[in-house]
Amino acid sequence: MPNASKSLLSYGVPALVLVAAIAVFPSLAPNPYILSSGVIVLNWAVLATAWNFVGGFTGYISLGHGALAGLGGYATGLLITKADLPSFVALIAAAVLVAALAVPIGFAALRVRGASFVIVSIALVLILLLVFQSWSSLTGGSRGLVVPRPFPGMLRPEHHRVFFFLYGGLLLIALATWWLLDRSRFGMGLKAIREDEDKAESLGTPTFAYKLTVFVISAAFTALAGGLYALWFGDLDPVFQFSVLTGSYVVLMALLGGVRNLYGPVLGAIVVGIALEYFKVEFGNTPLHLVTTGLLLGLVVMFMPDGVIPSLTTLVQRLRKREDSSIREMSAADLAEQRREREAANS
Amino acid sequence: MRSPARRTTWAVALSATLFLTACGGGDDGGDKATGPIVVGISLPLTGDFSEPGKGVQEGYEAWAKITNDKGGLLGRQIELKILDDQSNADRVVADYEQLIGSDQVDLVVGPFSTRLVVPSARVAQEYGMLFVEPAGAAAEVFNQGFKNLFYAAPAVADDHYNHLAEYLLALPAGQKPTTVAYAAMDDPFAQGTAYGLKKKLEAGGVKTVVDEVYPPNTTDFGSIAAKIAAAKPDMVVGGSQYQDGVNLIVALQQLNYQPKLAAFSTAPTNPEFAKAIGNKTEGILSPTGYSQDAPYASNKEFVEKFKAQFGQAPEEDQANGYTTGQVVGAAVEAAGCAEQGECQQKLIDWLHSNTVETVVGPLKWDATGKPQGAHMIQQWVGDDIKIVLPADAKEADLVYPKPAW
Amino acid sequence: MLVFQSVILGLLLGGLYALLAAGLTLYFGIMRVVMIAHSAFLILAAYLAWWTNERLGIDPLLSLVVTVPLFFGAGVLLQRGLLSRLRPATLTMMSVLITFAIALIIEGLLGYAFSGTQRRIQLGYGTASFDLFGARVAVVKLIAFGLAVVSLAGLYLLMKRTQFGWALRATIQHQDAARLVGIDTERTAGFGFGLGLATAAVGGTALSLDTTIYPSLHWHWIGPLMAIIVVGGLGSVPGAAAAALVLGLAQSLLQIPMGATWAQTVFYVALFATLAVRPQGFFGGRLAQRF
Amino acid sequence: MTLKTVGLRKAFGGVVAIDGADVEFRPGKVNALIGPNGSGKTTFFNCVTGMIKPDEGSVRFGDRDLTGKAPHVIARAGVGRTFQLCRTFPRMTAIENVLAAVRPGGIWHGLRSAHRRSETERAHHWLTRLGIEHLAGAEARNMSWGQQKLLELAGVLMAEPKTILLDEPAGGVNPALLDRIGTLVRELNAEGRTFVIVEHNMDLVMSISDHIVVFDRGRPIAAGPPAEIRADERVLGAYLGV
Repeated sequence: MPNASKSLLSYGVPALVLVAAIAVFPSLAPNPYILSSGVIVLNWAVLATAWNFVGGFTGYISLGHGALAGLGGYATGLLITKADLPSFVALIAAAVLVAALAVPIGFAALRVRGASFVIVSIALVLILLLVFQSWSSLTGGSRGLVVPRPFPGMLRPEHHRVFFFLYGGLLLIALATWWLLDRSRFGMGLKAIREDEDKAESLGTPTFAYKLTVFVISAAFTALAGGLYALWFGDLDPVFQFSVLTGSYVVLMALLGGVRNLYGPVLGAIVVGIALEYFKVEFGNTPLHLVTTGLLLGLVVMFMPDGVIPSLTTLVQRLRKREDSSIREMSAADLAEQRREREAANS
Repeated sequence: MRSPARRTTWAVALSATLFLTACGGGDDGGDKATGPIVVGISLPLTGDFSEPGKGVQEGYEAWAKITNDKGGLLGRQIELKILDDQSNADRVVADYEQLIGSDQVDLVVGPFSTRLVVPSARVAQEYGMLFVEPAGAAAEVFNQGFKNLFYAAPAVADDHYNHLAEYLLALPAGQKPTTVAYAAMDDPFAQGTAYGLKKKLEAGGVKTVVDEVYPPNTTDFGSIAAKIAAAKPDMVVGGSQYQDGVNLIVALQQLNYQPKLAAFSTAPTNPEFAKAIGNKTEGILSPTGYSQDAPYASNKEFVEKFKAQFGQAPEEDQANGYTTGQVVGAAVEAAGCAEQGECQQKLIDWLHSNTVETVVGPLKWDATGKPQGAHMIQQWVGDDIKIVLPADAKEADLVYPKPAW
Repeated sequence: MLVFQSVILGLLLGGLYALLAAGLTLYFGIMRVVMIAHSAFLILAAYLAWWTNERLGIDPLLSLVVTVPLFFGAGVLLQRGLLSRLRPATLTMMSVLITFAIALIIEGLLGYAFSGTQRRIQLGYGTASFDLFGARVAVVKLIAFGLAVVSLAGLYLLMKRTQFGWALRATIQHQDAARLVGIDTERTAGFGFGLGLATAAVGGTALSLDTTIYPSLHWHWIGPLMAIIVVGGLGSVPGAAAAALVLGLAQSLLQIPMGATWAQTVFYVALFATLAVRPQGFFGGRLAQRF
Repeated sequence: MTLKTVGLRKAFGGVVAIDGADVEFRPGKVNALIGPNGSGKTTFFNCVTGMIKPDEGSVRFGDRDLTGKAPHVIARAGVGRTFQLCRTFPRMTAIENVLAAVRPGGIWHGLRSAHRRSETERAHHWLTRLGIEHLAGAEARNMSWGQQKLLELAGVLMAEPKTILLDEPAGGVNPALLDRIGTLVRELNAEGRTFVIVEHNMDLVMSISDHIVVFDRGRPIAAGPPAEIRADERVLGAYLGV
C-alpha cells in the first residue's frame, strides 16, 4: 500500500524528530530559565493539539479552551489540598472530572449549529472567572490557590526537567490519539462534519454525538495540560487561569500552524510560544501584545484560513515550480506533456 | 505524493532547530567582585497594577540613584534590571526565573501586589535567594512558610487600622459607633485592611450590618451603596484600592448617605482623590504607612532628593520601593557580600535578627517575615489630609462624628 | 425600600443593556454574525468621551457629535471591508474570530494609549441625585438611561417609518427576496452595521458618565450582551430589549441576597439554560434555529 | 418498505409550505415528485429526511415512524438523499467522500482505520460504477459540477439505502450526463432500490418514472403513472397558475 509509506514519512519521521528534540533539549538548555521556557512552550503545544481535536476535526472554533485548562488546574489543586489525593492521582481525577463537565457544556454549545459554540466558549471563560473569584471559601478567590509541590524538596532546575519530560510525554500521547482518530472511521465522520454538517448527517453520521465525543476528548487533554501546569507552577489565580487571552493564543497557534495537519498546532505553538517569550525578553510587555495577537489572528482569518505555514509552503512550491520551468529548456514534448496534464486536471 | 510529507518533515526539523537555537542565548554576568551589584526586579508596568507598579519603580530608582551618588554598596554601583510582568502571575514567575537563572542577578527584590508576591517569593526560595518585597501585605503571604521573605513596610494589612480600632473602642458608650458597614474588594490586601478592623470592632461589640465583597473589576457600585445606605450604619469601612474606593464613595454620596465616620484604605491618600470625588472629602479617614512629614532621619533626604529626581513628592508606593532598597542595602552592608550562593543565607540571617532604620521608621520582622508595627491614620480636614492617629505623631485631632460630605 | 431602589437601578441599567443588545441583534439579523467587538467599541466610545472631557474640558455628551458618525462609518467599513469578504461557508466561525481579533486590537490600543489605569469622568453633577418615591435616582444614571431610551426609540422609528428601515428589515428577513424587489442589500447591510455600531457610540458615552472604564472592561459587557440576545431569541430588537430589561432587573435584584459577583452569573445561567432547553430563545425570533 | 406521509404540515411564520400532505410512494419503483416552483417539494424532502421538523403529521417508512427523527437516524433507517445544489465534502478526496458514508457501529468499530480493505473496495466499486474511479484521489472541490453530482450519488449509494431521494438530479448537467443519470437510476432501480425524484426536467421525469406525484401549494393534487399525469388537467392548471 502506498499509504503506508506516505504516513510513515509524514507522521513517523517528524515524530522521531520531536521525540529526539524532547529527549535532548533539557541537557542542551544552558540555564534553568531556558528550560522553564521550554516547559511553557510544551504546555502551549499540548493545549494547541488538544484544541485541534475540536477545531481541526470538526471546524468548530473554541475560544474558551483556556477555561478548560484553568478548570483542570483548579480541579487538580483542589483535589490535592481538599481531598488529600496524591498529586498525579489528582491530575487524572481532575481530567476525568473536567471531561464529565464537558458533557453538559457541550450539550448546550453543540446542540444548535453555528456561533453558539463560540459564544458558549467565551461565556465559559467569563462565568468560570466569576465563579472562581467569588467562591473564595473553596477556591481561595482572588487570593489564589497554592498547589503543593508534587516533589517536595526538589531543586528548581531539576523540577523543570521532570516537568519538561512529563509535558513531552503528554504531548506525544495527545498526538498519537489525534493520529489514531485521524485515520479512523470516527475521524472520517468528524472531517465530514467540518466539510458539510448537513450532508454528513444525511449520510447517517450522528453529528451531535460525534461533536460531543470529540469535545469531551479535547477537554480531557486540555485539563491534563492545565493540571500539569498547576503542579509545575504551584500558584493559581482565577484572573490568569480563566483568561480569554489563553484561548486566543491557542487558536492563533493552531490556525497559524494549520489545523488540518497533525503537527500544525505543535509547530504553531513553538513559533508563537517562542515569539511570545522572545518579545517579552527583548521589548518587555506592552498592551501592544494584544494588538499584535489581534492583527495576526485577523490576518490569518482573512488571508490564510488554512494556516500560515501551509499557505507559505504552497507559495514556495509555486515559486519553485515557476523557477524550474523558466530555467529548464522547454522541448515541444515537455509542452505537450504539460498540456496533457493540465487537461487531465481540468476534466 | 511524497512532497507534502517531506514538507512536514522539514518544517518540523526546522522548527526544532529554531526552538533549540532560540533558547540558546543566555548571557552570563560580568566580574562578580568588582562589577556593579545587579538587582533584579519584576514590576507590573502594564496591566491592572501598572499605576502603583510605576510608583514602586520610581522608589527603586530613587534608592539606586541616592545610594550610587554616595558611592554605592560595598563600593560597588547598583544596577537595576527591571522587567515588566504585565500584572500577570505566570509572567512574574518567568521574570524571576529569567533574572535569577539566565541573567544571574546578584539580588532580587519584590514585585507589586500580594497575588504576585507569593509566586515570585517561591521562585526566590527555590533558588535560595533573599526576597525583600514592598507590597505583599496580606496575611497569606506570611503563612506560606517562606524563610527568605521580608515585608518592607510598617504593618501587614490586617494591622493597618489598629490605631483607629483602639481609638473607637475607647470611646464612651454613648459616642461609640454601634453599627458598621464593610465593603471590600476581593483582594488579599484591600480585604485584609477592612477585615482586620472588622475583627477588632466585632470583638469590641460593634455590630456589622453590611458585609460586601466585590471582585476587582467591579465598576457599578450602585447596588452595594444602596444596601449600605438602606442599613444606615454609623460608620462605613471600605477595603479599597483606588478607583473602587472613589466609585463607592460617589455612589454613597449619590444616595445621600451620611455616616458618622468613613474609612477607606489607599484611595484617600492618592493625590487625585479629592478631585475625583468632586472635593466632597470631608472627614474621610485612611490608614497610611508613609508620610512625607514623618520625622525619621532618612526620610528628609529621601523626600528632598526624590523631588529633585522626579519633580514631585514621593507617595506611599514610592516610599515602599525605597524602603525595600534600604532594607536590602542594610543587609548587604552588614553581611559584606551581595551575590547568589551562600551569601544569600547570610543576608537572610542578618535580617531575621536585626532592626533596619528606614523612611517609614525602624523595621523588624518575625520568623515569617511579618513586620511588627501599625499604620498611621490620616483624615481629610478641609482641603488636606492630616495625620490624626496615633497621638504621638498627629498633625490634627480626629474629627468625630465627621462633617457631612 | 431596598427592593424598590434596586428595581430603579435595575431598570436604569436594563435600558443601557437594551440599547447595546439592539445593536448586536442588528448585526446578527443582517449577516448572522455575532459581533464580539461590539462592547470593545462601547468601551472605545466611553474612552473618547472621557478623553474629550479630560482634554477639552467640555461635557462628555458633546463627544457624541463626533463618535456617532465616526462609529457609523467604522461599522460600514467593517462590514464592507472585512465581513462581506469572508467565505459564506465559514462565515459564522470566521466572523466571530475576526470581530474577536478586532476586540483584542481595540483593547490593546486603548491600553497603549491610556494605560490600564481605571478612568472616570469627573462631572460637576456626578454625585447629584433626587428623590423618587423614596428611592434615590442619580442624575447621571438618568441621563444615561434617557440617552438609551431616546436612541432606542429613534432606532425603532427608523426601522418602522423610513425607506431605509424597510429595506433593512427586508434584508434581515429575506436577503434574496429583498434583492428581487430591487433593494441593494449589500449597501443596506453596510449601513445596518453602521447603525449597530452607532448604538455602541451612544451606549459608550452613556456608560462613561457613571462608571469607571478600563481597557479590558469590554469582556464584562460582551458576556451579558450575548446572553441577552440569545435569551431574547436573536430575532427582533423588541425581543432583545425585553430580555435586557428582565435580565438587568434580575441582576439588580439578585444583588440583594447574592452580592454583586454572584448576581452577574444570572446572565450566564440564562445563556446556558436557554441554549440547552430552548435554543430559539424566550422572546420569539425566527432566526435562532440556525444560530 | 413503503415511504409515506400522513397529514404533513410545515409553516414558516405565516407562510404555509406544506399543508396537510398525504403522500405514498410506490416501493421498488421510480417515483417522481413534480410541481411548480414554491409548491413545497424541497421542504417536503427536508421534512421527510429530518432536516426540518414538521409541525404536524407523520412520516412512515415501512412500519417505522420517522416523524421528527434526526437526519442520521432516518438515513440509517434506509432513506438516503442528495441535495438540490449538489453537496460534497469539498476538501476531501473522492474516495474519502464515499468512505464518509460508512457507519461505525460501536466504539471499537469507530476507531478502526477508515481505509480498511473491504470498505475501500466497496467505495472503489461505486466510483467505478458511476464512472469517476479515475478521480478517486482528487479533492471534490477540484471536480466538475457533473462529477460532483455523480460523487454525491456514489456516497449515498455507499450507505446502502433502500429508498433514495434525489433533489433535482438533472439540475445544471449536460445532455450526455443527463442520459447517463437516467440510465443509472433505472439500473439501480432494477437492482431493487426505490427512488423518489424531485425534478423540473419533464422529459427525464416522463421517461424514467413509474409513478408521479404532483404538488401544488404544499399538498399533492394528483398521483399516477406518467401517461395519466400528462393527461390530467389539474396538473396543467397548477403549472400555468389557473
